[in-house]
Amino acid sequence: QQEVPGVSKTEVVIGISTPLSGPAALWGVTAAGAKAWADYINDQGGVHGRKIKVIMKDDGYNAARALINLQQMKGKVFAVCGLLGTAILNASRDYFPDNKIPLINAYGDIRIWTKMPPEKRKYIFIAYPDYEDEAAYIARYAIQKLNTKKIALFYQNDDYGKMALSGIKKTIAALTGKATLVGSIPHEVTERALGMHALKLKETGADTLIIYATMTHASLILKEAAKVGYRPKAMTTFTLGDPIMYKLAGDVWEGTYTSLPGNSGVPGSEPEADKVAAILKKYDPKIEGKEYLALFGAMSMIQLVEGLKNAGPGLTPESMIKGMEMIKDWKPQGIGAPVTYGPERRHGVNASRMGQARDGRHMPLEPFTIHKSHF
Amino acid sequence: MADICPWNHLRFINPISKIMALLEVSGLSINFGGIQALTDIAFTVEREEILGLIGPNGSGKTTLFNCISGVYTPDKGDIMFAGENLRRFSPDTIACKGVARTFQNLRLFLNMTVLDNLLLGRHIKFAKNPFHALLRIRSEELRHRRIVEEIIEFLDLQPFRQNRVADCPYGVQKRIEMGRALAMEPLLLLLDEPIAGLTAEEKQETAYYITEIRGRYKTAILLVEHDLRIAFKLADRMIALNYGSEIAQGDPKEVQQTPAVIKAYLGEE
Amino acid sequence: MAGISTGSIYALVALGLVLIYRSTRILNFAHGDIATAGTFFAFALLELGVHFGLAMVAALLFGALLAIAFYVCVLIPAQRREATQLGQIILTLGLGLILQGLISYFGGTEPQSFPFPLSDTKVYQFRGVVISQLSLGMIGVGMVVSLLLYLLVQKTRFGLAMRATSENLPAAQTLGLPTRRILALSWGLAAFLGVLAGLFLAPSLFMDPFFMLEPFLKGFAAAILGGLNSLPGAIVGGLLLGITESLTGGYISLAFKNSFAFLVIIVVLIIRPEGLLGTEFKERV
Amino acid sequence: MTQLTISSIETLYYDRIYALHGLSLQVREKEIFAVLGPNGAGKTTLLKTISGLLKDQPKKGTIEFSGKRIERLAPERISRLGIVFVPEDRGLFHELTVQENLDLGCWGRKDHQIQTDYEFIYQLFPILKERTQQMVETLSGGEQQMLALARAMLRRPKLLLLDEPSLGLAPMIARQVYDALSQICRAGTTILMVEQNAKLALSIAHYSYIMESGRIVLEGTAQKLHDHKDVQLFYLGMEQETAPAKGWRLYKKRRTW
Amino acid sequence: MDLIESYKQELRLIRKPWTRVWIAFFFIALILLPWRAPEHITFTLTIIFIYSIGVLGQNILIGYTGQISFGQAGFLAIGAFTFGHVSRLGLPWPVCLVAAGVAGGLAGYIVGFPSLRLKGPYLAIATLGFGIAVYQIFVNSETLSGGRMGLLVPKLTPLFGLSTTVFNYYFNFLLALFFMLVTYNIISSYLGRAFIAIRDNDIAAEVIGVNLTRYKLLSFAISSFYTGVHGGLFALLMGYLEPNMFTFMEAITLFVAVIIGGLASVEGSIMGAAFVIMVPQIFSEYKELVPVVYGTTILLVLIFEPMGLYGRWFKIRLYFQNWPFR
Ligand SMILES: Nc1ncnc2c1ncn2[C@@H]1O[C@H](COP(=O)(O)OP(=O)(O)OP(=O)(O)O)[C@@H](O)[C@H]1O
Ligand SMILES: Nc1ncnc2c1ncn2[C@@H]1O[C@H](COP(=O)(O)OP(=O)(O)OP(=O)(O)O)[C@@H](O)[C@H]1O
Ligand SMILES: [Mg+2]
Ligand SMILES: [Mg+2]
Repeated sequence: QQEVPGVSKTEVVIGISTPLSGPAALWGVTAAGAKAWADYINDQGGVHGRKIKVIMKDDGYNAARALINLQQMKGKVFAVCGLLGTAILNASRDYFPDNKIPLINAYGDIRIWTKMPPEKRKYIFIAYPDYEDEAAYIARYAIQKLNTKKIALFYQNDDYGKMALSGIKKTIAALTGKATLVGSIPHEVTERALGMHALKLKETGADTLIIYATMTHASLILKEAAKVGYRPKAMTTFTLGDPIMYKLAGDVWEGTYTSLPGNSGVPGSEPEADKVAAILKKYDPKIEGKEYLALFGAMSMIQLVEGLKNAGPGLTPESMIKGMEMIKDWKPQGIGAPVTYGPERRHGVNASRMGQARDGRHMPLEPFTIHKSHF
Repeated sequence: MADICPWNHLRFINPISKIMALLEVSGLSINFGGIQALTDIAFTVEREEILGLIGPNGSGKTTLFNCISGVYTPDKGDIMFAGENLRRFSPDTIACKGVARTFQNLRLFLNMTVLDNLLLGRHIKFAKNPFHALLRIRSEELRHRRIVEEIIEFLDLQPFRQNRVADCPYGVQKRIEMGRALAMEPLLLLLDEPIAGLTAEEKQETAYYITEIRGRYKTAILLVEHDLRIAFKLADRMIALNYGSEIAQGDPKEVQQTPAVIKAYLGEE
Repeated sequence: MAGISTGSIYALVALGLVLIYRSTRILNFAHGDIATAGTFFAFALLELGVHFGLAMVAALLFGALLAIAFYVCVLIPAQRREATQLGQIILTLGLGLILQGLISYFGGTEPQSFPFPLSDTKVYQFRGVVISQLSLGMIGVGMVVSLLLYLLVQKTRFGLAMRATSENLPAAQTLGLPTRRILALSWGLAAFLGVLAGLFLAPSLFMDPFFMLEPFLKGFAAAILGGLNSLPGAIVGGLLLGITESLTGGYISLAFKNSFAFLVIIVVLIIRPEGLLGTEFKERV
Repeated sequence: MTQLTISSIETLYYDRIYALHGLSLQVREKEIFAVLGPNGAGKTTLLKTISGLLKDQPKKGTIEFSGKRIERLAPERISRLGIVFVPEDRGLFHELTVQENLDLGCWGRKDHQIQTDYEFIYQLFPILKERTQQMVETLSGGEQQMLALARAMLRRPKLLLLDEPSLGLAPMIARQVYDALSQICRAGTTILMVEQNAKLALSIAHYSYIMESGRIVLEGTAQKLHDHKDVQLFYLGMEQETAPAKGWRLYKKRRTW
Repeated sequence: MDLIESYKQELRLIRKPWTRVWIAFFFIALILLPWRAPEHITFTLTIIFIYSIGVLGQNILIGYTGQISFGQAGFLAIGAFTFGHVSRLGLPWPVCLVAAGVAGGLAGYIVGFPSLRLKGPYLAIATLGFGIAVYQIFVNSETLSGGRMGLLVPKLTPLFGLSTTVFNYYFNFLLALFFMLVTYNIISSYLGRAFIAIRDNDIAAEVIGVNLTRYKLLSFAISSFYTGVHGGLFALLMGYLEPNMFTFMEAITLFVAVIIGGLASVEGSIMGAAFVIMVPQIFSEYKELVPVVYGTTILLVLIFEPMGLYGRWFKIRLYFQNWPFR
């Protein structure tokens, strides 16, 4: 039998490259979640007698370093899990098909894969919402359910924010005449003095403010807006579904509508999510307080484990792909929208649901809305 | 040391300037926020002449040098050099016209070797072809190298050739600076206290160099010096300043005896 | 008005930078990180239930000690081996990295809100101008501190010795100035100012390991704008930068706010290369 | 009484280049000592070594000041013992004003004679008084030299180390400076100076050393050196007076030492 | 000691026969490396080669001419995006690379103007402003930055049947070598001497006839040409560009590399580039402590070797020169 990199009788090695240091280090918690779940599985006896060994490397959110990390993992890992950052995903596009290493879930702009020829996508399995679809969904919810007439957007000045802008524009164009986009105010990731931005937003007179920004910036803008006496309905992207927001923004957060991700759950509001979060915390105490992100990361590992199980004892990249493709309408640990992979379908789940901040928790308001899967 | 000066034939001699003085300064004044450093200075320097410049401390000698070499722009007055007014030129253009100088508080490139310092003196004479730089074509370099080696020989700098300038003793640094100025093949050389800080023996050596420079390289020299014994010997003519204005000019002997000079500068012996 | 309160923060950061530059000619790249470390220290103490005032004082001291320790343990040995000025700047950068890592490790990378007795959301209105309690406090503290510092540095011989030490260390040593003590004190004072800025910024900007990055860069720019060797310049520069930013943000373009601010700085510098209030040093020969 | 005793010190640059080879000398209290020597003899190195500016030097040998070993001490410590060094480049603070430089010269002094000292130096160098608010960088070379000397005098040192004090001074001022030096020496300051203007130096020095390539080659009272033939030739330039007028001779006569 | 017989001999790049042998060995090792070493090392070295070009450029500016620039990220971005856009027009890579360099160089020439009046930290801030402006322009202009998806750049197709990684390795190796030789040539020519003169003493430089305006601008232009090429090569290797890749941190990285490697030294630049790429990489499994380890190595290197890594190398060489007779 041919030797498969990263696989032995007793072990299967999974690589994770993620920002553990630098300004994006917060997102590195996703990797901690994934690792904790792997440890939990190992304590359960592993998968087909194999323990999951995780190699975790820091890339500081830098594409070149991430590429080197991946190169270094080549020959040592069986699969890569939870890569983070659009630039990194883009730079490593060819790595996975070229080296026959499956990539199980990545966080970034998923549309970079839509342009790839399908045979090159063979090794890629993504369960991450599309920003544009989500923004379109938020705007639609605002117009249809909250009777919004004037929308303003506060967004991070990069691809992430810009996708939101185009999503909102799409909805407004689709629902002609129902509402208008009265302003869109970008901000730099580094700047935190947002007083000016708040004033500008107030000037637009929008009744609904959609926010595509980091937790810090979202809280800051809401606070600043409150200071100048501007209290629109706030609606935010799923990255802000974290209960930490209450700690940061305080009272102004109450009542904010926040979209929740289709591929993960909300610890604190859903028992299934709480169950997994408790396991994660047990295996990595540092997750305490960051359950939302950790769970988000762990979901990738749960899928990966499912793939390994399905692949059977004779583990090869091919069998892993088969195993992943066997996932159909499956809710990992009962969390999130159902995931489906297939030979023609690599974007396993693309769903959102609206939630609202109430009494220190983010409560889902409606069932998942499933968007079209992109590839 | 080769007997003929290697670069004499290169010299461009302007027929008009032959009758004119090499340097003709007139009405030169400069003021620094209330301090009148120079007032209405006028003098000429002929070709191959050594003009001594004396005066008590702070009388404006260095300032005069700075005006001529373009480091300061004078408030008033003209500096005619070989038929051109240097007043508004930048220091590097003035250097290209043929004025070289040394500094009272040495201004050498301390982290370079002696050789490189002298080669930098040749900078204005380089045919500056960037492709030579990029492709390492070194014919030009070698040509100048030869001239520089001659200067090194002339000034007895061989033992320090490849030393970092900062590591050379003060007296040697003075000589290096003179060599660097000499490498520019100047028509006019401004020397600011070239023999300060040397022993008597070395002073005489330097004095010898100075006369030799004039003799061999046909350079006119403007010389600032506080050691009067040497200065009076070297200079053909002399000019004395006090508080930025001229107090005497003419034959060294006469200047030495002018009461104003004795009062302001020499003191009663 | 928003401009003045951010400006006063920039000024506070700039003061620290100017203080170090004046006494050592080092641009302290760790300034922001020292401030962050101090703020996190205060936060940790508060979590332990320490009284706020006490925690604040402890944090200020902590920052100062950190900087002094850096000076004694890193800069002095490096100087003994004839480190260049640029090398020392990189040393501060190294310290910054280390602090950054340690803060992320011990303090966590997620943003946190910093409890502060002055409220950021409670606002006062003066003729249509809105200012929060916190900003008001910030402006007040900023002014008092800058005044004290100004008196200390400009009106005592300490300031003179500081400038002398920075300009010509061997000469200062041969004159018998206590150079080590002067430098250590300047590092301590500068860190003190930095932490103070951090403590006031944390409640309004949230606290994470990088929250001082932007104020640091802007403070740096403000210090240059005002003239690196002038304390009043730092204050003027800071306020001016804050106001410029809020004006360009308000009337020209939010997206190019930073670019415009820097454009203003460059134009000012081209007209006055030594900064607004800096003294020019022109070498003569 | 000897104040400074240097015994066989060796100073090296870059751990390889010897600048001082086992040099020894003594300086007696309240006297003026002159060190003469050609370029590169190591005179500057000697003074720097004493004042502690050369790190980890001297490599060998001892320096004793008033019975206390001071070799390899930090320059601040040495300075606080009362040794003041005026270096070749004058060691001024170029970005400060004349007044500020002088004030720094009084660092650590609290006695009431500061005022009289100021008067003394202003009388010696009247031009400094005119220039109190001027930035040092813009002073002329000679004025800077005066300032350096003035600042050193303000410190009221026990031992004054001067590197070429007459460098760049006009003859009249140089003589005045030397008179002032004798004066402060009588008032209780020991002076060790390196000087090229041998005639002036020997005129006020009590004792003097001649140094070449890192060693003392000749020593004696000022009078003795003054009468020495080689000293006359190489340092006092006596022969030059009688040299033939037609030109300069580049001579390299062998020294007898 | 070997005798030098003519000036020509003295001007040679490598004078001592033994040095030649060493260097030959070193190069042979580098050439053979991809066949022996694991692929990630080859890849890391490729990135180091690319960075060494930028660091060399930065060193010409900081180390040789003494002008500080914090705007290097701006030149990088300009180079990279020029490369990207030109290569999307379908032009071959040499043209694109030259375009990237020239665009960077032009920008450098313009940015050089403030340097005629500003010094030290003042210049640093002015150039920092340039870097930030370039970033904001790219972020806010979709035509320049290639839209919100970023700019996809066609990658190199490997020739001679080599694998992509190995081909990239040789490709960038040759380019880095080329730039290294060019740098040697520049700094040992009248140009380099003029740069050093400006750094050491600008007044004296002017008085001996060095035109400050011309040479400062030239130095900026040359340095940013290098940086532009660095950007272009980076684009070619990554195959993807977005403005976020060229932030202030990138400028700082180059700056650190110059100083850790050794100011004003070509070998030092290469070592510096290797340092900033390799150190965080080697410690990448230390997770959130990576900056701590990285910072500590920086401190250690600079405390014990203030002249940079090259200083250490220099000393080792001096040591072996008269080894074993010490
Ligand atoms: N840039 C300047 N700003 C202000 N004052 C200046 C400046 N340059 C020169 N001065 C003043 O002008 C006067 C003349 O200075 P200068 O250097 O020409 O004197 P000098 O004759 O060379 O004296 P020395 O013999 O001491 O070198 C001095 O009093 C000096 O203080
Ligand atoms: N920084 C240095 N590095 C290396 N060598 C040096 C250094 N300074 C001086 N030297 C060497 O040490 C020797 C003594 O130099 P020093 O400066 O003490 O001479 P000096 O007697 O003061 O000469 P001068 O009369 O010219 O001032 C010289 O040979 C010189 O080359
Ligand atoms: Mg002068
Ligand atoms: Mg000397």
